[in-house]
Amino acid sequence: MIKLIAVCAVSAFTGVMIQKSRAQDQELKIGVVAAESGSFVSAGNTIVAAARLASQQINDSGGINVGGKTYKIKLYIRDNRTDVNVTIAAARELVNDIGVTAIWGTETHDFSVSMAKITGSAKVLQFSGNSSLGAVLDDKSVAPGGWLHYTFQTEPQEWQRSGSTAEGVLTLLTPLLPHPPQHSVVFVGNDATGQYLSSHYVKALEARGQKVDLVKYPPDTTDFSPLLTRIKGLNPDIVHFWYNGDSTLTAFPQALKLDVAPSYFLFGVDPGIYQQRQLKSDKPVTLSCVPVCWGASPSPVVQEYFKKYFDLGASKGPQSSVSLLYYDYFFMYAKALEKVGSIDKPDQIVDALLSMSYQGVVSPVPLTFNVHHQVTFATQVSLVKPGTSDQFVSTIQQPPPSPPPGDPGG
Amino acid sequence: MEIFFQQLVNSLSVASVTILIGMGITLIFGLAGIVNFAHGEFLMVGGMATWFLVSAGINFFIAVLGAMILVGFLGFVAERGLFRFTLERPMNGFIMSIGLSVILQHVVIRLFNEVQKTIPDPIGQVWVVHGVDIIVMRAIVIAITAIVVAITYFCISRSRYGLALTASIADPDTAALMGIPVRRYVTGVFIYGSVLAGLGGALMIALFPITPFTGSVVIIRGFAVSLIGGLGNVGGAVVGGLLLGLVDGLSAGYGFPEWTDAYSLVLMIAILIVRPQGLLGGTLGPKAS
Amino acid sequence: MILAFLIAFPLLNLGYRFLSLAITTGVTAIALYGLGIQFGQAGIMSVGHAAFVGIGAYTAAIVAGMFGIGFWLAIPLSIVMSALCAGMVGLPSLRVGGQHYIIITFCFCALLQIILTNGGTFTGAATGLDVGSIDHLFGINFDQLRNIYYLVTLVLIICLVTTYLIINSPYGRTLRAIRENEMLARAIGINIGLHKIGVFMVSGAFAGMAGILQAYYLRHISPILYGPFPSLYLALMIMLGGSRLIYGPLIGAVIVSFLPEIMRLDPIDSRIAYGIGLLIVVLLLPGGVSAGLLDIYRRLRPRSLK
Amino acid sequence: MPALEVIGLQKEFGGVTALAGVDISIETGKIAGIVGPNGSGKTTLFNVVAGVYKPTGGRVLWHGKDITGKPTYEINRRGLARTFQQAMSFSGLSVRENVQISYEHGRSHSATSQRKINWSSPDEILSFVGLDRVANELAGSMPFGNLRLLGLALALSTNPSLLLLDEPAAGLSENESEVLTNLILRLAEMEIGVCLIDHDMFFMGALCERLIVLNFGTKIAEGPPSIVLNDPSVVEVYLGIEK
Repeated sequence: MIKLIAVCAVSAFTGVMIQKSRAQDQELKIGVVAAESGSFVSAGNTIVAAARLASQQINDSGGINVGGKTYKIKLYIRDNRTDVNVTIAAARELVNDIGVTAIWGTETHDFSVSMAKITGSAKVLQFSGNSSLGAVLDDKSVAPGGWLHYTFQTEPQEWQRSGSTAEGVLTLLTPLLPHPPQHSVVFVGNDATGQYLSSHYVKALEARGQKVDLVKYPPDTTDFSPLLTRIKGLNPDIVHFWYNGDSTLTAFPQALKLDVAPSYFLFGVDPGIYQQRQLKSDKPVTLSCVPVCWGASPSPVVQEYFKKYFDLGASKGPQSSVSLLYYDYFFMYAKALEKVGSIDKPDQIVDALLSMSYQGVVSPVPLTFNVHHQVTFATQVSLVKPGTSDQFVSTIQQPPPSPPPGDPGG
Repeated sequence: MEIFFQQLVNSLSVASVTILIGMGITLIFGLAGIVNFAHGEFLMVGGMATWFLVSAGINFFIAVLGAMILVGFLGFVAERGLFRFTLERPMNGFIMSIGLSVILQHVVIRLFNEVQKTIPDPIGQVWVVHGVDIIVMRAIVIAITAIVVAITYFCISRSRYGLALTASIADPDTAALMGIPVRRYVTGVFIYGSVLAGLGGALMIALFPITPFTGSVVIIRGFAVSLIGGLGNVGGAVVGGLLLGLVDGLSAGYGFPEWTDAYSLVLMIAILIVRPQGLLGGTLGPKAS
Repeated sequence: MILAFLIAFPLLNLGYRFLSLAITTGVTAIALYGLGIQFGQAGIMSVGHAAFVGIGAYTAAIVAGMFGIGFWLAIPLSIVMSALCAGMVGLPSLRVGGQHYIIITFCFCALLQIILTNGGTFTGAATGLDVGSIDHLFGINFDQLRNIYYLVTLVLIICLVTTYLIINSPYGRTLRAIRENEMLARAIGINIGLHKIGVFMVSGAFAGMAGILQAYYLRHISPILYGPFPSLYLALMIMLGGSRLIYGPLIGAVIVSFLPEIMRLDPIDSRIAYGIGLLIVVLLLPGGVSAGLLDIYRRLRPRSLK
Repeated sequence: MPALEVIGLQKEFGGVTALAGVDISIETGKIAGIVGPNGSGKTTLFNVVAGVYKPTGGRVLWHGKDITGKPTYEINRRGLARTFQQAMSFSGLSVRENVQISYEHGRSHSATSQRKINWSSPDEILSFVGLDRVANELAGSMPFGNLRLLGLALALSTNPSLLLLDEPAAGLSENESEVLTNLILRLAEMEIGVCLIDHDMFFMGALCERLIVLNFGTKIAEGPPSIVLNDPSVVEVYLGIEK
């Protein structure tokens, strides 16, 4: 037995040594933690696809020039199996065994937070697209020494997105309704993201003169009829199906049958999906995407991105556009490395990221991070022409300058 | 008032599916003492089979039959291949059924994927009766369930086989002495219960989408319904299903929506503690004394 | 030998990934030892065990957040809280038994998840709660993963020893008497009710310990970790590993939470494999994998035991 | 004062009367027998006395103290033990472990029980009933006769002053029956009271010092076997059943 242990130990040790010696020059190790299996797989796959596309483009265009050396990105993709324990094990492996300089991921707030506790103490940068991180990104946690000093939120602050979305929805729907909408019902899944997102959206609607009722449904609901009937009894002008997109795609057809409201807003439903599912309503319907739409985007840059993205074999699903929460930041990170001139000065890289701007795909104006490490960009809202499945009118709404009354920001 | 009636109609259609699964559980549990935790997965498989057949262009109502036959066969295989060996030790049967439920769930994920499945509405019409929107498909589901309940009830309380079955449920040993082939009845009832689950799944996917995880949500309601009504008591399962459906529908309509699932859970726990033998009484369940 | 391996494990230097997974496995095994006593000795199955792990974890997180009580002082609180709640959930078992009670445990577990999700800022709602790191003790820095591993291993060994002592004590025999025949147990003077609630509390205490370790290892907890699904898998692990023998829970935890990772099995395939494994265990190895291994061991070395 | 006194005990099950006001008193150190045809209420009487069922009416006194409706384990701890008709055991455990469990509980509650014997170990009990040679076997794998003895051993190891034996000889061979009879006689010598149920009049007549006859939940006769067995009402009941 002891012999066996000794043999194991020696072989494992030499294995690590070999890996270390091989992995020195001109290779920039970047980790990706995403669900390639389990229930978050559709979101997870988009993160991986975005990472592959971005790193391939960077490497094909000659890599990153840092301090006179040319670095090529080597991706270390780890499946978190939609399990927080595996997420942590993967993050530990990437940070401690492989020694990546940055990690992209992951799908949910919980996983990202647990991961940030590891990346933070190891001074590894983390890019996560969870707007609910706003709840923990504050002056203290992002300060040098804080546990989120190396974490960046690649989705806009929720009050910004809520504000621009509410503005877009009301602007598009008002002319189509017999009287200006006054009463909104927000219908949202009662999970972490749903609770966080809806709290901001309700404030944003109220700030625009709406009387708002918030109805939360249990996360795994499939029969929405009782709750929808209840909403119908509230006589709303607009029903806002907020997070998440999959449940919305189930609930919305049921709502149409029950004739719940004179107009609807579907959050996170891409016009491409609306068309794919052949949804159709005589009542006006508005849509928005996270973060921009792959179907019916007015921006040629975005159209070009999704062409490349789908050409790589990624699937056209409700979550496809999530990839844009991850793609641009590879280029932004590369630019920051070039500016610092070293790949292992994480504090300077954080400073560089905070002080720079980058013109990405996701936004028509350059991307910047604010002091709380959060990015800002505009929101696209589309209106479906009543009675059709494939005719959309889109508007791009810039975020409001400040949080509405009653909203603490974050 | 229209809203209230609409809630009643909603509740009834959901209660229908619960009753179908509860009836299967109550018969199987009552007769064979088998707690089949995979019964919910049988329903899910029925729904998935319907989805698969409908997606292949087959008419919905034929697909329903297909699903019933498939799940009935599944029940046959499960009873003959697995539960037959644990009739003496119900706890082992229960443990095995957990294993079976995990297998079925993940085999379905492996075959298709974990994304929820929907079929286009077999009948998309909506009747408006005095301001109440009645989705025709829901009305059909209620009607089919009512017919199935009536047939089951008639067979059990009137026919010769039904009486023999009732005797077997009440006292399997004596029934066996009287020459009733109890073992064959166990198989028969297992298949019938599975067919009901298959029908439940097929009707469910006609109303709303199902996922590979639907089974484990449904099974708890099914158990609760059969325990609330009293094991082995078909009428009890109907009453239990209506009660639970009503609580669900009305709590969604008038309670705090985010607590919707909690009301029925509390009701189940309360009834199980206060009346372990069920509201209408059935064969006594395993008592802790 | 197994203990020696547990201690030597980090020295193999298999990397942080394995060390992390070993910690997860250890924490799971600690919770399983509670269920092992409850099911293996007293014969009461539960498919709601994760709820008590959750109560331990949330107790630790809440006292840390509200009163600034750190890991070490929170340990007794978590254990006591979980034990009390387990005792309370055990009360219906005095009235209803067998499968009825199993359904009740499942309902309780689902209910707890809903309560945690709707608990507002007190439970951090669906987002859950953040947890700090373990305070230094005797100069040991628990930010190092290896030290967390040793801590978990130490607790695991304590649980193993406790379980061993319980199994071989009059108390353990009393529990087995209840498992085998309640009526007879009563007739020879055993207070069944007291011992049933007692064993729920013991089981809950193990779960509570696992909970606080998990909270401080993950450093962020949320309701989905403690719902019916994790509970079902705990039940599956104990049945796979075998609940009556001392190494059963550990083997169950290793099979389910460690093997698929190191073998890089797809989680869906590995779950199908557990299901099939469970059927095989019930039909062919009623004592679980641990009893099967013991059987093989006995056959290979017949002399050593005579 | 009699050890056990049953006064006007009644028990109904959903309208069916199992016991209709039975009065019985039993002393320690004597062998008493309760006889009666099937369904006469014998086992129900035991179950009510031992606390398995709560009586519908009447009282059970133990050394003058009211123990009516107390939990079974509590009654056992006061020194009143019983065996079961079905020869129950902890079937998944070894014979020694069976007795050990019972022994440990008997010891720990010695303060409240009126103990007559002090077993020094489970093995002493096993050799007393003659199961020492099969001590390591699984209880569930033993033949019926041994299970009966194990049932007796389990009851004995709780240090009772009165034993209620529910049909101890049922299903036993003649040989086994004799072993059992000797054991019961030895118990009486050790000042342990024994009260048996059986419907075998001849077995009971030979063993018991006093017989109590039940029919349809009421006591129809009581006294020494020689008198009771010749009582016309008893003869009528028994002839009616046996023939």
